[in-house]
Amino acid sequence: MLQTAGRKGTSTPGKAAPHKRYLEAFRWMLQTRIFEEKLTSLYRGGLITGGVYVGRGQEAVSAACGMFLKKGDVFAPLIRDQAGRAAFGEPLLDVARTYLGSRQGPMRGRDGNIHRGRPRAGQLAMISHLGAMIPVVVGTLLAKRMKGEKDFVGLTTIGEGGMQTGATHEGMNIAAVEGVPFVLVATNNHYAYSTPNDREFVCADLVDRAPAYGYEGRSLDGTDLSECLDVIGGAVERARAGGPPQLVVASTLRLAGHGEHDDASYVAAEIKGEDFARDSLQRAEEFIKEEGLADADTLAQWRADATAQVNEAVSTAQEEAAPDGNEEDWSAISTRTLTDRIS
Amino acid sequence: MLQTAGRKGTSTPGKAAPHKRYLEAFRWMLQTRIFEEKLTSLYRGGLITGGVYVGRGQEAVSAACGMFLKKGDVFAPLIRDQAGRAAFGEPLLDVARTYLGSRQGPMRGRDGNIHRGRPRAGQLAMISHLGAMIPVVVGTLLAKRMKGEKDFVGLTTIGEGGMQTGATHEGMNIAAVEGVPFVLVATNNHYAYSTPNDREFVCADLVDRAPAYGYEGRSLDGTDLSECLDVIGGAVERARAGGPPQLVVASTLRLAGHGEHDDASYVAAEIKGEDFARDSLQRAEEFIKEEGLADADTLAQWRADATAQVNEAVSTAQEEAAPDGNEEDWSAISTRTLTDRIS
Amino acid sequence: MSVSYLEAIREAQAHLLREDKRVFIYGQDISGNFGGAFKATKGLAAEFPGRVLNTPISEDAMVGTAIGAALEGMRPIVEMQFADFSSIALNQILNNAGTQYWRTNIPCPITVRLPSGGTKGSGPFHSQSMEGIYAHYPGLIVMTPATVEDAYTMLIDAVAIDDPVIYCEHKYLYYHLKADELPKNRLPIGQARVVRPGRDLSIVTYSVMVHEALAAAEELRADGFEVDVVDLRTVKPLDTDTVLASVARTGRLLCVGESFPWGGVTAEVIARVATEGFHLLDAAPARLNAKDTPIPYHPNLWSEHRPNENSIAKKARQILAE
Amino acid sequence: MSVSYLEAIREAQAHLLREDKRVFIYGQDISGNFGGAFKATKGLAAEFPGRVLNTPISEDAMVGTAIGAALEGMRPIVEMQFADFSSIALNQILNNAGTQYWRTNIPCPITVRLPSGGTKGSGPFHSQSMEGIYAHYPGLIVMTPATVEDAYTMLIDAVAIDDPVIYCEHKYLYYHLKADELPKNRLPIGQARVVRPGRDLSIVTYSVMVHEALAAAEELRADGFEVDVVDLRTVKPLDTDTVLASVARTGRLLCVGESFPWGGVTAEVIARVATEGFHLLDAAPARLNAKDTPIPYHPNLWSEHRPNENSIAKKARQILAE
Ligand SMILES: Cc1ncc(C[n+]2csc(CCOP(=O)(O)OP(=O)(O)O)c2C)c(N)n1
Ligand SMILES: Cc1ncc(C[n+]2csc(CCOP(=O)(O)OP(=O)(O)O)c2C)c(N)n1
Ligand SMILES: [Mg+2]
Ligand SMILES: [Mg+2]
Repeated sequence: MLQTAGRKGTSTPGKAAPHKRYLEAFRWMLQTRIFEEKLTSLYRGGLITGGVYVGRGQEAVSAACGMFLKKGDVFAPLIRDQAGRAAFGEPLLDVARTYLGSRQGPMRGRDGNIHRGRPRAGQLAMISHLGAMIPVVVGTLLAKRMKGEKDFVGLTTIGEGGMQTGATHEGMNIAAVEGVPFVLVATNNHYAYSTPNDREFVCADLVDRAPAYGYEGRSLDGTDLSECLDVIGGAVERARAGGPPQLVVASTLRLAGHGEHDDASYVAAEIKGEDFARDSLQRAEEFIKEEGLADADTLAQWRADATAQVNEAVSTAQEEAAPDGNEEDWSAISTRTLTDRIS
Repeated sequence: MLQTAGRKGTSTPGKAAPHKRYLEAFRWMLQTRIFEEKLTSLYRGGLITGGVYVGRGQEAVSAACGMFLKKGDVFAPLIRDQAGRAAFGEPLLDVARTYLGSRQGPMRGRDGNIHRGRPRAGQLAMISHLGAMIPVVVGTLLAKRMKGEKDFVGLTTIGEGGMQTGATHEGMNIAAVEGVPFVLVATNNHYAYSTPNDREFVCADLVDRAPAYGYEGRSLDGTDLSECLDVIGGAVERARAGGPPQLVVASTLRLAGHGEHDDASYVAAEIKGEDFARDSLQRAEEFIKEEGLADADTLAQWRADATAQVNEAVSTAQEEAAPDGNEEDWSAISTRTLTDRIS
Repeated sequence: MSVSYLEAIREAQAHLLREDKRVFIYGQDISGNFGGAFKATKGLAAEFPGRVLNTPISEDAMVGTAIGAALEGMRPIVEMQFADFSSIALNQILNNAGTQYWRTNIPCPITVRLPSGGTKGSGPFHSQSMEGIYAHYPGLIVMTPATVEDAYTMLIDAVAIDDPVIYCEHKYLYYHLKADELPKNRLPIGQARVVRPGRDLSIVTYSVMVHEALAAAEELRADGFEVDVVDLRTVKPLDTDTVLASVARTGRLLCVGESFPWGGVTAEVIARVATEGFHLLDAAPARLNAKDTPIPYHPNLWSEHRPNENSIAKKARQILAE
Repeated sequence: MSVSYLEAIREAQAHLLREDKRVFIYGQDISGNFGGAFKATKGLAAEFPGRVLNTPISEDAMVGTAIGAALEGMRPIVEMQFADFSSIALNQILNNAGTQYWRTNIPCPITVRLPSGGTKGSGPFHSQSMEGIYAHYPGLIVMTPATVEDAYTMLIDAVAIDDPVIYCEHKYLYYHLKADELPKNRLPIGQARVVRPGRDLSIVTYSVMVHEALAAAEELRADGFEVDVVDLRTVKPLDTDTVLASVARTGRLLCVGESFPWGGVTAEVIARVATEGFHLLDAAPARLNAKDTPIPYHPNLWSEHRPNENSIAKKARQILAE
């Protein structure tokens, strides 16, 4: 059996390269936390229309998802993937512009918040229907293989809730049938909106789904950055090297509401004391301090840098014009001569 | 792990009760073979409109599916389930009437061939979309539990091809979440229409899907009637007794075309020599003879009885009037006062 | 005391659960203290244990399960979290629920609640109005309540009807719309309502657009026009008689809906009037729908995308000027 | 030599695979010697190795995969085994392919082939015509070729177009319809064709019903009526100008389609003519569709369910008598 159980407890990265990687990931996580706190405060202040969805608690998983992908790879991030998006190269300005509805953002006010992407840059723009992006990633990989590209991989994320959709099943299966270099990182954050695991699925661990599709499966502690980097990095590497599709299942707790409109008062008190309920960012910072990987000044500087970047992105986007309905050409297709004229 | 590999080779039923059951099953299989050969010849003679789909090669699996179900249970048969339908109590006349389009059949000419059923008798009428009947069975079981019924079970069948649909995934999962007494019997007959296994799924054996959903899984040799009865009977019993949902995966070869229009010339020659390519009916008859469970006269008499039953059903249906478009009231809803009047 | 459109939906479900033990509610996040993404089932799980059930994110299986339960004599209500996600359940709705009675002679009494329509900032996947798709296929009744009273009585009727009902509740009305109390009487299902009688122009509409149309009618009254506003209430069956009677009074027709412009309710209404009431028309009928693009996220775009009081009044003036 | 409608589809795909290396075909049972449930890809897998791929029974993933490949610059053609099974892929088609360009500014050139429409004995789940559902949503082009020539050229155009195309090929025409050779010229996409000019009545139709309408027109000629028959070719975009020009010639309109009667193409055409060409009409327009029930299995019922030459001629006479 290929699946291995996740290690529990703090892991100890032993070498210099992992340290560098760890610190890089930490900085994406930190930037994400700062950005998302900013988004939350903008939302509370009524400055963002529509929902705000944050990845609090799963920054480590997400950062690891983005960090091992290169130009030419494909990433289809989901609802809790600010860290991974940034690590994969999405400009902060894209985020700010999309949330604030600037006409200069990649979605130009047509879509908002997490539904952003730049397909040409390998970052797909998710639709809401959970699981739907999985076959789309498979399709990009199939195309790359047909075009003779080499050394690429595609990764997408999903929640334990989204694992139950038909789209996820069909998509996971077709990836295996096509034998494309595909990685699915599923985070079981113990809730799908308000619904706890016992009304979502029954298997002991969602990693039990791996053999069902001919995937290699790994489970991990999503609050442990080091483990996230090792396991997700390994999965990306194996897929890239021609291995079977990879399923990684991370365990965390969603440390925020489903969206910022939600107070998550349904989260059971007991669960908050579980190991998987720890804050990955806090754990990483403690680890850095304990191990002396960075000193207090450096940490403070990183925080200041991230804050400045975030503030700059937000204030730039805030100054930009909103879209104007009168200037839209209102065609959903690119072949303007074929736009249907309906009156 | 609950899953056990299927035993290969001929099994030896040891006791009287199993013998009786074995012979009963054999008679359903025999009747099915005779009926389906009759349907094929009617089809070739141009007397049946639309498709004819037979279960040749999987009569043992199907018979076993029907035999352990009782009044109050729910059965959602699929494309290759004539034996199971008959064993569960579907009158042969229903089959003949549906294939021949009699207005007196359960579908009254509105639907044909395998798309027949009598929901009130616990036999659901399949729609074509593969996997769609799984959640419907779950719903009937949920309702029975809500109504306080006891000692019931629901069973449905699927092909290895149908296992890849999103509906199957969602349905299997929701059965486990609801904890209803559900049995899914999947037959891997090595082809979905013309498509061989390597373009359908990748796991070693579809029974690997069982742990993914919290099911108990068993695989079996679908050409061995005794094994079919033991394993499927056991699965029904465990589900009925309050066990988790059950997945049984049978291995066979489809010994006919996808439908009678299809010559199946795409079936690889090699595969025809495999163990799973044996004919379950022939094997059962040989076993009966070898073990002396019935003598030649008895076997001949059974064959004659079945032939007479089949012929009677067919000739009755053939004499019945076809539906008449002018007499239809053409309302798709039962509340006639709410029928939309569209001109 | 006042009751909102959303509360009416909640109260109707409480009433149904109380009065009819065959009723249960099935959907995502509807149980526990949470009571649904919009709180339409708030408190019901506690009051009716075991009858308000959370499901996995499996719309297809949710509806399939409801169909099975209905065949066994239950009266399930399925809550979609957003109408838009019913695309995943479309096969079960159209091909299984919609064909069941016709094929087997056994009715299939499920009610599928679709929180429908646009609200500010909701974007392409949380704003859709899918009544046109469901009404196109045979075997379904499609309701689109526009008032607190209808939200209440029509949901109760939906569950009582032996056939599958698609109940399109409009999210924009959830909190905005209030009535003094729950209704005592009800208009039968299948009957449209003349919300406001008039003599110069018929505006035939449904759901949220009834209110935009009423506002536009008010505006036009200042110009001396009396607009007849018809609320279809159910788009299938569609009450052609009431629509034709309205056009008979006015000779002019504007049909308004929030959904996409190709086909759908407005095309169907105009086709019925043109084919069955051609001689009643003194001028070309007209329609107003959303634009033919996905529903935009940004409020500036969204307000242009959907019809509203202003665009309705403008279009009405054009028709009245003919 | 003669070429059938089905062969034209096969030849178009052979041509596309030959001329454009971005093209591949994706679907159930289309590969190997088998070449598809209807043989529309017969021989292509051998001629174009690795470019005609069998898929699992996973319509949603088939279309999702095609979308991904299209975003990476390929031109996938997805074959549904029957149009009816595209209900499983509806979410990917409407919400992913249909919104992609509008949301991201990146076009999504997939072509989805839907073997559509009724044939004898095919029943509720192998007979559907789904163009009305796909045309209702934004972002898709919906083609409904009625002739061998159009089957060929429109499929080639479909793949060339940068936007998602739903190509509804009619199964009844597969073998019944033949032409002498593959066409040399083509009518542009988006343009309807006047198949037969007339002066007394316009029959606007598409796909298989073009042929029933032509037969009815022939029948009516014996009574001295000249019927103008318009083949829409694409139902989205819908060529309103050609339709209006026809009605301008005749003053009378009958719209015929094989799909369900509520909404859909016929309602859309009548709505366009009523709103944009009201003054052109000398009599009430009319429409003829299938009945509002699932499509029956039995030929006796099926022949009553769908419009045909006789019912078209009958309806036409009613309109002409007005
Ligand atoms: C098919 C579908 N149904 C419903 C929804 C509404 N919805 C959005 S997020 C969500 C919960 C997702 O839970 P999970 O997959 O565990 O991800 P998490 O939010 O916990 O990260 C739901 C139900 C959806 N997006 N797609
Ligand atoms: C969703 C869906 N897609 C396509 C089809 C068309 N179809 C009918 S049977 C079949 C093959 C089924 O293969 P399998 O499930 O292995 O069952 P078998 O025929 O081998 O018994 C296909 C593709 C269908 N019925 N449903
Ligand atoms: Mg979750
Ligand atoms: Mg098979």
